[in-house]
Amino acid sequence: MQPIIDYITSYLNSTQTPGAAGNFFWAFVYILLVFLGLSVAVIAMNWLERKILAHMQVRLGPMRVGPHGLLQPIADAIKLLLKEDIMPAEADGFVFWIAPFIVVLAAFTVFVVVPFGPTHAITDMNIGILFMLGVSSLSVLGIVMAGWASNSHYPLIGALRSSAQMVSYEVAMGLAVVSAILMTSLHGLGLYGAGSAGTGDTGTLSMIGIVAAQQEQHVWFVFKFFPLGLIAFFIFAIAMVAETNRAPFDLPEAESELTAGFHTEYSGFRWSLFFLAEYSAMIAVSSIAVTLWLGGWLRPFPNLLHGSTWDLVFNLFPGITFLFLAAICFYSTARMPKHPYFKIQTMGLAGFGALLALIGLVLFVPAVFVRVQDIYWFAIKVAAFMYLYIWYRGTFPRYRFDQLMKVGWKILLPMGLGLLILTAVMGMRSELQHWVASIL
Amino acid sequence: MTEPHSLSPLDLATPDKTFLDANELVINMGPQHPATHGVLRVILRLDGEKVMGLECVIGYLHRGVEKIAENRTYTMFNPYVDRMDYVAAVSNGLGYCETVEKLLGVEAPPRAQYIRVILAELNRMASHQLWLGTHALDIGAITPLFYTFRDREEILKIFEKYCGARLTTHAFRIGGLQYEAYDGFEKDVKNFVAFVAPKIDEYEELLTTNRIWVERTKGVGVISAKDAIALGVTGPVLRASGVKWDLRKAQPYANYKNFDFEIPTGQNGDTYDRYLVRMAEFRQSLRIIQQAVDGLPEGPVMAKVPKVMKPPVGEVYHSIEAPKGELGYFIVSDGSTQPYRVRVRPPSLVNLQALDVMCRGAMVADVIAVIGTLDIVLGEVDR
Amino acid sequence: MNPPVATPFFFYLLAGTMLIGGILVITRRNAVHSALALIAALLAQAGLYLMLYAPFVAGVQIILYAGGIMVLFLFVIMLVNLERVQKERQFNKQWLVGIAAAGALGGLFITIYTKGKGIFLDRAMPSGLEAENTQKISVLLYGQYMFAFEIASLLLLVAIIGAVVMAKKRI
Amino acid sequence: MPWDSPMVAKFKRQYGSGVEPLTHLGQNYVVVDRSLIPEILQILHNEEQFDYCVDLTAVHYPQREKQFDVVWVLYSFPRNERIRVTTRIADGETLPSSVPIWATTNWLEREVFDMFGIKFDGHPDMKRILLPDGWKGHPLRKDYGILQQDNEWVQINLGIESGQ
Repeated sequence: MQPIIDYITSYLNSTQTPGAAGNFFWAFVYILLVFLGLSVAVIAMNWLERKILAHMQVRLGPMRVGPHGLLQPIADAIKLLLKEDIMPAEADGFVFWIAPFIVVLAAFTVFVVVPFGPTHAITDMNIGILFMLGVSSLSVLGIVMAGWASNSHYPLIGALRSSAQMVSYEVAMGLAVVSAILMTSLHGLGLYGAGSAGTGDTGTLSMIGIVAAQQEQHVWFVFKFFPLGLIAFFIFAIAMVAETNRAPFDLPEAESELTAGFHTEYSGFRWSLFFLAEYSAMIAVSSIAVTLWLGGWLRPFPNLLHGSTWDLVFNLFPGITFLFLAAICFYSTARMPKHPYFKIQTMGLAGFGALLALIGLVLFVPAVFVRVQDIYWFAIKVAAFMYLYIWYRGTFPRYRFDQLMKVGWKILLPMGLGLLILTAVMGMRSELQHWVASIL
Repeated sequence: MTEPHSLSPLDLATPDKTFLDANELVINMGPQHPATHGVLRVILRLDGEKVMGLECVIGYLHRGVEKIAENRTYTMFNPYVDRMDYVAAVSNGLGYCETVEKLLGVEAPPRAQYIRVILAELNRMASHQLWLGTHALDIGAITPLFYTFRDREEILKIFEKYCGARLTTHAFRIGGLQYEAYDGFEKDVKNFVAFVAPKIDEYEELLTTNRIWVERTKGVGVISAKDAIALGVTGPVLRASGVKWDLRKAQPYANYKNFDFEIPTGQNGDTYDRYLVRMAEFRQSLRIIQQAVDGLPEGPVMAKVPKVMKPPVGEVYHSIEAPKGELGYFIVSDGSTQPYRVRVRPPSLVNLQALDVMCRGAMVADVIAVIGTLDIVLGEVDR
Repeated sequence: MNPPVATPFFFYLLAGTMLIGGILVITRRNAVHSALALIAALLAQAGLYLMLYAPFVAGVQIILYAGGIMVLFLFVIMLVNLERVQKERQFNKQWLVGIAAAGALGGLFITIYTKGKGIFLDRAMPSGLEAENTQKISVLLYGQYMFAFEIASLLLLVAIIGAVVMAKKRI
Repeated sequence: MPWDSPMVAKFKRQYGSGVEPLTHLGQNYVVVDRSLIPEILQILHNEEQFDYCVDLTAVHYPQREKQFDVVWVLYSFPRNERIRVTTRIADGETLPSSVPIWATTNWLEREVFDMFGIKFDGHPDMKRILLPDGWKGHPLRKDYGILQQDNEWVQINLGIESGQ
């Protein structure tokens, strides 16, 4: 028994991720946590999207299941699980069956390397960002398979559109990512992330290494080589919306043209897998954007506003956020109609508020807030992207397919290429100056 | 913008049968499709995403309105016309009542005329609002739909207060109106005008300068003025092609000649111009409503009409500018209490004919945009 | 660096997946199924690269082959009329030649393996190489072999232009 | 009531008794002999600027020898004038298609065929438009029994006599 406990406790003081440290117990725990957190995030996102979109569109959104529709996603999930699972008679059985799993697998696997904090990741891979791009590019396979296996026109066109779209935008996305990776390589700075000691010349692909580089260089890459970092960030921000098939690039599932695109023939549980995959892919690409350009887990202004006072102030943020949410809950509870019919709902809302307040209070415990600090900032940044996704959906009409391709190939790709060259030139400018001086 | 090419009438009428290779995909869109605005079925022949030709299959909502008319008295048939273009029921009723009045030789009293104009223009706005919401939804912008429905609700409330019905209003009677306007009608209409004017700016804010909206609609579904006339297209679709023609001005009916308003036109005949024309029509309708409600005269609302209507033998064609275009009624009377023949000239049917020409060489997504911009109501197409 | 776990098990798992995938590629009548089997084989191969401490190669394998090229393959296959293809005879008359060639190649491998086993030393992977592998590749590619790398990219550019010219009738 | 205008006078001179211009309730229409229809429509479009065919329809008079009135409603944008052209034809007689003159008559002619059974020669696609292709009869004829289709359907599909 003792060796097992030792094995478990031995990791606690480690400065590495469980994967890199080779601690399988903690790696397993992290996987579970990430999976659970992701599921909760998708459920919350579902509710938030409907509510925020509804309020943008002068309506209320879900109001019936639970107070302010808080239980709606759960009701939906139960409905989807209980629904009949229909497979078209002419469908290719095996491919039809496996396609949603591939999409979900690809969408979830990328979270293996997402760094929620310096040690809060399942593992730190030396090719982290490459791994993320590679695995997320596999999800297009699932979509193509789903569209083809349905043996129906609309899904087929949806699949063709989405594969063309995702392959095209991966190029622009990749170029933007490369320019961020170039920024990690700066002369005279060693130690970029775990295991990359002494390789400062070559930069790093490791997700943790990239954030560490931003910390070392005292700048988020979005502001580095201004405005180059900003442009790269914008290219990525556009490409990632296209990559996840969301409005205004939601052509593969443009309901006015192709009913539901590649998943037209899917229903029930299998459809919910596509839904799950879509939202976790959104979170995944947002995580990449946050890691590469917005400093990952770093809190705002760590260099400007440092010292113990500021540290304490920023450390209190997570607790304050939860208390604020709890306050909203209590305010809504007070505003609930005073009618016996709403008694349970009012109690439920109050209970939910109390739960949030409790979490908030727990977050004021120093031992806790030091540990969740990184995760909090990371989550807040990702949440901002999630809000943007909803906002886009409420505002923009849909692009036409040729226009979408035009944006991808004729605007984003040349911009990305030029940006890459400029970033390289900026990174090498002292060498170039020497070189020019030696010639003159 | 180059001048769109014009085809000969026969070319316009026959589908383009030329296509690149045998790898074309035939897609059946509808009759149950979210973007065909009802039960329109379109058979698309695609080369990739490009439309090589299309054929409309209609008639799924055919109820034989014209046959029903032959078995009803003039008064009994009046509510049926509401069911044709059910989003502009008031306009349908206006056209029918005026045609029968012409046949009978009676004229509605001035107050009735004014109230008719107010209601018809309100209905035009309601119809355009429905069009805008669904059109934007087809192109992928979901938010305008809710904005327009919020404001359309105010119009429907006025209808409901006036005659008890919201959609199929049966607001007019042959010879005038059955009811005097309710107390506070004028105030409601005035409030509505003040309420909705800034809302129209709100719609425009969301769409008019939205890059994606402009890209999706500019140069899409172009129809030249010449083709539009050859195809008999009317209403905003014709005006967007640059033909300044509106029956309210060209052959004024009701008392439109008393009102000061303009006919908005476009130049390019594309989807964007049609959008702009209809947005401008919102404002013109508001102008008319404002003038009508300000100058609303007192007096009776019903002319002297015989209890049993037996119009003298003869035939008459009368048309009005419905929200969708020229809505005409051709009624033949044989001197009995029932019309011998009622023919409805539905603007939606004739406008829909232009779909093929407007979509040739376009993308699938453009077909959706063009169906939306034609603003068809299948109840009227099929009757 | 942590020691690898259950190396033989994963090796045989991945190698088996590759073999089965390879066989399925040539025996499936449905071209889409073949392509999917090929993807499985390619992914297993990426796994093998990982086991060889070559994460960069593995990542590139996934992005380029499984995520890029195979998607284009599928893209083309889906547009082809599968029913007609399925009716055609799958094996042509040259299967004897094929088996002979495959047998000869296999024999060659076995011979070299048995004869040459002594030539190559069993080398343990130096620790820390996994973490530096990617950086090492980049230093080599952009340092020592810069010229060859640029030549290769030029070649690809020519290929792209050629493909565009051939595909497009009128530029 | 007769209708006078320079255009009508020209027609009268040219065709004599084949055209009969009339006015009813202030609306002008001209009754044209079947044989003159192609020529008159062509002239109206080409020379008299009636560039917009508003509507095409028919009326059935079963007692008459020439059972059908076919009516073109025409409008001229330059002249802002609306006229109707009427002709009388017997059952089974065909009319020349006016699609080469006004493209809009394509569907209108199909509808007239669908509802009255009047065929138009030279129409690019003469088939039913509103009713299904297998429909029997032409419903807007006065002698069309509105229950006939229903009875038949009930008999075939339900195997009973219709209760209507």
